[in-house]
Amino acid sequence: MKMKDKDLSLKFYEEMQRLRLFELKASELFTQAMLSGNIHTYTGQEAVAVGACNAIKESDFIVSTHRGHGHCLAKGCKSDRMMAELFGKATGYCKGKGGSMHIADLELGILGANGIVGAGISIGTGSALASKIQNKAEVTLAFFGDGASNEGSFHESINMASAWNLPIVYLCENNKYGVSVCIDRICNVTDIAERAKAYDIPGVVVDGNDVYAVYKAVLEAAKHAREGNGPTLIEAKTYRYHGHYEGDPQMYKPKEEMEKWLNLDAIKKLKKDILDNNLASEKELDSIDQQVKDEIESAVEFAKESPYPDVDSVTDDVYAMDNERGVVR
Amino acid sequence: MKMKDKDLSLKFYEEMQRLRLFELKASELFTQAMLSGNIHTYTGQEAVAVGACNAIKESDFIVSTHRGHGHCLAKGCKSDRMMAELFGKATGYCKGKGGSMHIADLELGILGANGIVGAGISIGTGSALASKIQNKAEVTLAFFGDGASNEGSFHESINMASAWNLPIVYLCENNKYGVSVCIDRICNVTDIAERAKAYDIPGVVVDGNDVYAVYKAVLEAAKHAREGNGPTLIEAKTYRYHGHYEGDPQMYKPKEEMEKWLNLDAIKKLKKDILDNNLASEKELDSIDQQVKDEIESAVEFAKESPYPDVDSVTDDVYAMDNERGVVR
Amino acid sequence: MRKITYGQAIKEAMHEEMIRDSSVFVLGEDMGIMGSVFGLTKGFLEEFGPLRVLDTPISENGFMGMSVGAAMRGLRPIVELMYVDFAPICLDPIVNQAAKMRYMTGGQISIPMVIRAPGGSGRRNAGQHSQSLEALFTHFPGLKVVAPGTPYDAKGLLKSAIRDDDPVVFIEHKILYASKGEVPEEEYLIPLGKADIKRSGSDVTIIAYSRQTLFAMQAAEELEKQGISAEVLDLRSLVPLDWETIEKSIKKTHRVVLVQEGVQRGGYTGEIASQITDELFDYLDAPIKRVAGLNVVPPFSPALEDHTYPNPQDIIAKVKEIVSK
Amino acid sequence: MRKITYGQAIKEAMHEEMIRDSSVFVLGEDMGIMGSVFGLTKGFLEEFGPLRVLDTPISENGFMGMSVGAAMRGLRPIVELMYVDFAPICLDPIVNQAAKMRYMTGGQISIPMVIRAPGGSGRRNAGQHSQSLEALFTHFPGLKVVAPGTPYDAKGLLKSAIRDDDPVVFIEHKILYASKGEVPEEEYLIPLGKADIKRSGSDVTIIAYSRQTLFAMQAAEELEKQGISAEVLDLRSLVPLDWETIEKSIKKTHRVVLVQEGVQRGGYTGEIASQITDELFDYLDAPIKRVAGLNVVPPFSPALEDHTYPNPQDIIAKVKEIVSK
Ligand SMILES: Cc1ncc(C[n+]2csc(CCOP(=O)(O)OP(=O)(O)O)c2C)c(N)n1
Ligand SMILES: Cc1ncc(C[n+]2csc(CCOP(=O)(O)OP(=O)(O)O)c2C)c(N)n1
Ligand SMILES: [Mg+2]
Ligand SMILES: [Mg+2]
Repeated sequence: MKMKDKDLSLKFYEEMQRLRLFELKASELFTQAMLSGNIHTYTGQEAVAVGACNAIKESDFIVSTHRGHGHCLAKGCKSDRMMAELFGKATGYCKGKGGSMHIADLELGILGANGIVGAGISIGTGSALASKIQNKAEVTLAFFGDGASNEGSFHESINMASAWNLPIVYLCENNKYGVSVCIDRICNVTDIAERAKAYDIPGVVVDGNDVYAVYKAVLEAAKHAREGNGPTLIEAKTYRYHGHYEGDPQMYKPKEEMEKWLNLDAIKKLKKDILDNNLASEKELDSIDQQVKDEIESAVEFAKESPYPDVDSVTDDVYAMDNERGVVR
Repeated sequence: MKMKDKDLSLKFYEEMQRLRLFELKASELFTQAMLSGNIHTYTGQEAVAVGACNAIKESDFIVSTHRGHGHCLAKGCKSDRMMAELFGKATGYCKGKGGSMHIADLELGILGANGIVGAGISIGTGSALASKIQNKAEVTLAFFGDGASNEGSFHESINMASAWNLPIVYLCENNKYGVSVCIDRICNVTDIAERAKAYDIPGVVVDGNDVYAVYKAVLEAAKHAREGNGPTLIEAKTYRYHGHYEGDPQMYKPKEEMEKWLNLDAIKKLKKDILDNNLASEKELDSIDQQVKDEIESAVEFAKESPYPDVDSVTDDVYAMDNERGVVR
Repeated sequence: MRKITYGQAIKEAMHEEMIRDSSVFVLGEDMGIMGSVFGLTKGFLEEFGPLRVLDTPISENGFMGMSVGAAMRGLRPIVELMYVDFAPICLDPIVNQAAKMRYMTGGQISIPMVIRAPGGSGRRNAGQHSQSLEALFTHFPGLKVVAPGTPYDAKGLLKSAIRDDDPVVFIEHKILYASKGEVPEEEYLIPLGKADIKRSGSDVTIIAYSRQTLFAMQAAEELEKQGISAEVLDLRSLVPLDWETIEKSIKKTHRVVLVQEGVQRGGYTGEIASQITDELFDYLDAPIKRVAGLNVVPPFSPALEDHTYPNPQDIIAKVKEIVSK
Repeated sequence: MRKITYGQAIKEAMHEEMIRDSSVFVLGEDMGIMGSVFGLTKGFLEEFGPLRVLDTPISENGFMGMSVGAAMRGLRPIVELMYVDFAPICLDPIVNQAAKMRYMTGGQISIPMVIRAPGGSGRRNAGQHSQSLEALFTHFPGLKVVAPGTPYDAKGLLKSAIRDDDPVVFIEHKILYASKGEVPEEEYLIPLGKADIKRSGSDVTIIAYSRQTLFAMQAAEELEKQGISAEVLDLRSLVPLDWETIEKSIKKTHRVVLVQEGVQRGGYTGEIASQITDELFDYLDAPIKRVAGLNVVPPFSPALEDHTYPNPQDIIAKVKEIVSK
C-alpha cells in the first residue's frame, strides 16, 4: 500500500506511543493517588485517534469524549499542559478547572472533551454547521463511543447533518463496552455503521486497531465532507485495555476476549509492519520510544512543579465580563 | 380480499365517520370560540387510527399524541366525554384538567395523548416492558408522527424495544408535515420505515388512507409482538386536511398536494369499496352517517350542559393522598 | 412615539442584529417558511436565506447542542424553543454545556447564544404548554436570564442579549405578544442586569417581571386610589440581578411584595426574598410577601386556569396584608 | 445496634422492597452485571433475574420515559440516574410526564416510581459530575423530593419512597456512600415529609439536608464548646416539607441558618427562607442566613473544589453572624 511511507509510519508510531505512555503514566499516578477524579484511559484505542487526526487538517476541528486524552494529544495537545490539567494545575489547558474530562483548546481546533455521553455529537454538528454558514472549508470530526450511539443526540444530530449536508465525520469507536455493558446486549445491529442507513449517508466499518485503515477511511470521509457531500458514519472496531475508569477491575470482561485483543494490539501491529517493510530499524523505534518516555516524564515534572490555581480564581470565568466576576447575585 | 367482510367494513366506516365528524364539529366550535387552547384535528388520517385500533385487542394499550382525538375515539372513548374534555368540563375524561392534548383512560388502555412530541414513544415502550415483566400477552401500540421520528426518544426507545424484544408496534403516521415543515426538507430517507434497519426490526410502509392495509399491517405486527418476536415499525403514509392546529391557514402546503390527497380520501375510498363489493347500500351508509351525526350533536349538548369543575378542585390530583391536597409547601 | 407590539419589538431586535452582524442567525422549529408559530421571523427566510434562518426538525436536544457548537465557533445563534415547556427535553446543552463551557475550559471559550423561549399561562394550553420555567435557568451559573414585560424592554434587552458574549435565556410571555407599547424608531440598547422602576412610590416595593409587571402596575394604580403608594420595580433581568436598585427601593419603602407567575415553590422570587431578608432585615417593617402561582400543574379548563396564577387583585391583597393605611 | 454504610442501607431498602413486592424492579446503566457503579445492586441480577434488574443502554431520556410508562401500568420502577447531573438530559419524562400525569388525567393515573440520583461535590468529578440539583425537582408540583444524610434515614425513606404512589426523586450524596451509621436489623419505615431534629438546641436553628446535615452537626458541636446552643433540623424530605417542625423550632430559637451544598442562587434554601420570612417574621430576632455553594460551576482542581461548597467552618461563621454570646 503506497500510503505506508516512512515518514507517516514513524509519525503514527511516535504519536501512538505518546498516547499509550501518557495513559500508562496517568494510570500509575492515579494508583499512587497523585491524580484524583475520574480518569478514563485510552490504552488500546490509539490507532483510532492517531489515524483519524492525521487524516484531517490542522485547521479542522474535533469534538471528544470523557475518554479524550488520546484525541486531544493526537490533535496537537502537548503532554505537559495535558498532564498539568490532570493534576488540576494552573498551567493546564483549562487552568485546572476542567480536568481530565474537559480538555479543550480552541486554537488547536479541539472543541472539548465532554463529560456528558453524546453531548459532543451535537456540539460537533454545530461546528460543522458553522463551517457551512461561514462557507469555510473546515471539516469537523466527532469522536464518540459505541455506548453513545444509543443516545438521542446521535440520532438527532446525524439526521440534521444529513438533511443539511454538513461537513462532518462521525467516528464511532466501538470498543464493545459502555462501562460494563457489552454493546451486543443492548443493541441488535451487528455494526453500528448500519445506522447510517437511517439517514441515507455512507456507513463504513474499519479495523480500529489498524492505524492505516482508520487514516484512509477518515481521509475519504473528510474529502467527501469537504466537497459538500455531507457526513459519513465510520465505525472503528477496537478495544480498551484498562477499566472504564482507573480503578475499575472490569470483571464484566471475559479473559479470553481481553487476550484476543491484546494480541491485536495496534502499536505492535504497526511496529511489525514498519519492521517488515523496512521502513525503520528496531533501534530507530527504540529511540522514538525513549524520546516519548522522556517527554512524558518531563510532562509529569512540569505538572508537579506547576502551581495550583489561585483560590481566588474560583470565581473567575463564569461570565465574560470582569465585572461579573463572583456573580454574587 | 377475504378480510373485507360486511361487519368489519361497516364498523370501519362508522368509526371513521365518527372521527371525521367529531373533528369537523370541534373545528366549527373552535371557530365559534366555543373551544379554546390548541385543537389539533385528525381529519384525513382516520384510516390509520381506525385500522390500527381494530387490529389490537380491548386489553391492549395505546399511546397517543397531541393529535390524539382519533386514536382515543378509535380505542373506545365516547364522543360525549371526549367533547366534554375539550370544553374543559368536569364530565370529561380528565375532569377538564387535561383538555384536548391529554385525554387518557386507563381502563380503555389509553395511556394518554401527550403534548410533548416523542414522549409517548418511550412511555409506550415502558408499557410494553411492563407487559414483558409481568408476562402478560398485551401489546402496546404507539402512535406518533413523521416529525416525532426525528426526536431522540424515537431512537432510544426503539433500540431498547429491539434489544429486549418488547411487545410493541410503532406506528408512524407520516402526514408529510410537522407543523409547517415538510419531512422531505429535514430528513433524507424516503421512507421512515427504513429506520427500522438501525434496530434490526421489521419496517413496513402502508397506505395510510387504506383502512384495510393499516388493519392488516398492524394485525401482523401485533401478532409478531405477542408471539415474543419484538417490535415492528410501521409507517402509514397519509395527510392532514386541516391546519396543524385550528386557525393555521397552512400556507406552507401546495394547493395541488392538498387536492391530490383530498382525492385519495380514506372515507370516500372505503365507501366506494363497500358499494362496489355490495357490502351495503348507499342508504345503509347514509343511515350510519346520520346516526354518527346525531351522536356528535348530543355529545356537544352533553358537553355544553355539563358543569365546569369546581374551582376548589384546582388543587386536587397533584398527589395521591388527600392530605397532600393543595401542597402548600 | 410609535407603538408596536411586544412580538414586533422582538422581531425588530432580531432583524436589526441580523443586519448589523452577519454572524447572527436564527434556528428552531418553523422559523423559516412559517416565520415561527408566533410570526416573529416572518420574511426572514426570504431576506437572509436558508443558511441564516433554519427550519429545524423536531430535535430540540440536537439543535440546542448544535447551537452551542456553532457559538463555540464564533457564530451567534438565536435559537427558539417553541415553548419554554420544552426546555426539559434539551436542558443538558443549555445548563451543562452552554452555561459551563467558559468555566470548564478555563475561560477559553465563549458561548454567545440566545435562547428565546415563550412561556406563561392564560392561553388554555394545559399542563405541558403553560409553564413559567425561569427557575430552571437562574440556578445555573454561566447563564444570564432575561424576562421583559414591555415592547420597549423586549427590544432593547434582546439586542443586548444577542451582542452578549455569554449564553442568555430570553423568556417571553406568550400573552404579551399582542400587547402594545412605545418603542422608538431609533436604535437603542438596554443593558442586561438593570432593573427599571416602572412607577415610583413610597409605601411598598412591588418587585415583578414579565407579564406580572403589567399586573403590578394595574395593582399600583388601584392601590393609589386607596391611598397606598406602591413602587413597581421591574427586574427585567433575573441574572444578573440589579441588587442596587432593589436595595435602594426597599430602604425607601421598608416593605416588599414579590410577584411571579410560575409555581411558587422553588420560584425565583424565593431567592430574592431570601437575599432581602438576609441583607436588608433591619430595613424591613413587615414580612416579605410573595404573590405566585399555585403549586399545581397548569390545568386546561377555562374554569380553572386563571385561578392558578396571580392577577392584580392578588397583588393588591398581599400589599394590604403588610401596608395598612 | 449494628452499623452499616449509607450505600448498604440503600441497597437493603431496595432489596427488601423487591422481595416484598414483585412489582418493584430496578433499571439504569450498569445496574445488572456490574451491580451499579457504586455497587448498590450487587447480586441483584443473580437473585431477581434480568427482567427485574435491567442494564439499560445509555439512553436516559428513553429509559426514564419507559419507567413512566411501566409505572402507569402498575409496576414500581426504581430507576437510577448514574449522576444527578444527567437529569438535564432526561428532565422531560420526570417533570412533564411523571410529575403531571395524575393531574392532567384528572386523578386517573398514578406514577409510583422512584428516581435515585447520586449528587454532590467533593470527588474531583468536575463541572458535569458534581452538582447538587434538587432545585430542578422541587419546583415541579407532582414530584416528591427526598435527600437523606444518614444510613438510617436513607433506608427508611427509600422504602417509603418505593411504596409511595407518587414519583419520588431520591437524592443521594456520593460522598456519603461509605459513611456508617446505626441501622436496625428489623424493618422500619420513615414517612416522607417528616423532618428530624438531629440535635436539640435553643440559640439558633440550623436547617440542613443530605451531607450538610453532618456538617451542621459538626458545627453544632463546635458551637456548643463556644457556648452557643444550636438545634440541627434535618429536613430529609424537601417536598413535602415539614413546616410544623420548622415553625416549632424557629419559635423556640428565633434565629435560623439554612444550609445547602449546591449553588446558592435559586437553591431550595431560598424557598424555605422566603417562607420563613413571610410567615414567621415576627418571631425572628435576626436575619435569616444561608450557607450555600458559590455561584460557580464545579471546578476540577483539588485546589479549588472544596472552596465552592460549605464546610462546618462556614456554618459556624454564619451562625456567629447572628448569635452573639
Ligand atoms: C449522559 C451520560 N450518561 C451516562 C454517563 C456515564 N458514563 C460515562 S462514560 C459511559 C460509557 C460510555 O460508553 P461509550 O460511549 O461506549 O464510550 P467508552 O467509555 O467505551 O469510551 C457512561 C455510561 C455520562 N457521563 N453521561
Ligand atoms: C418536544 C416538542 N417539540 C415541539 C412541539 C411543538 N409541536 C407540537 S406538534 C408538532 C409537530 C409534530 O409533527 P408530527 O410528529 O409529524 O405530528 P403531526 O402534527 O403531523 O400529527 C410540534 C413541532 C411539542 N409539542 N413538543
Ligand atoms: Mg465503548
Ligand atoms: Mg406530521
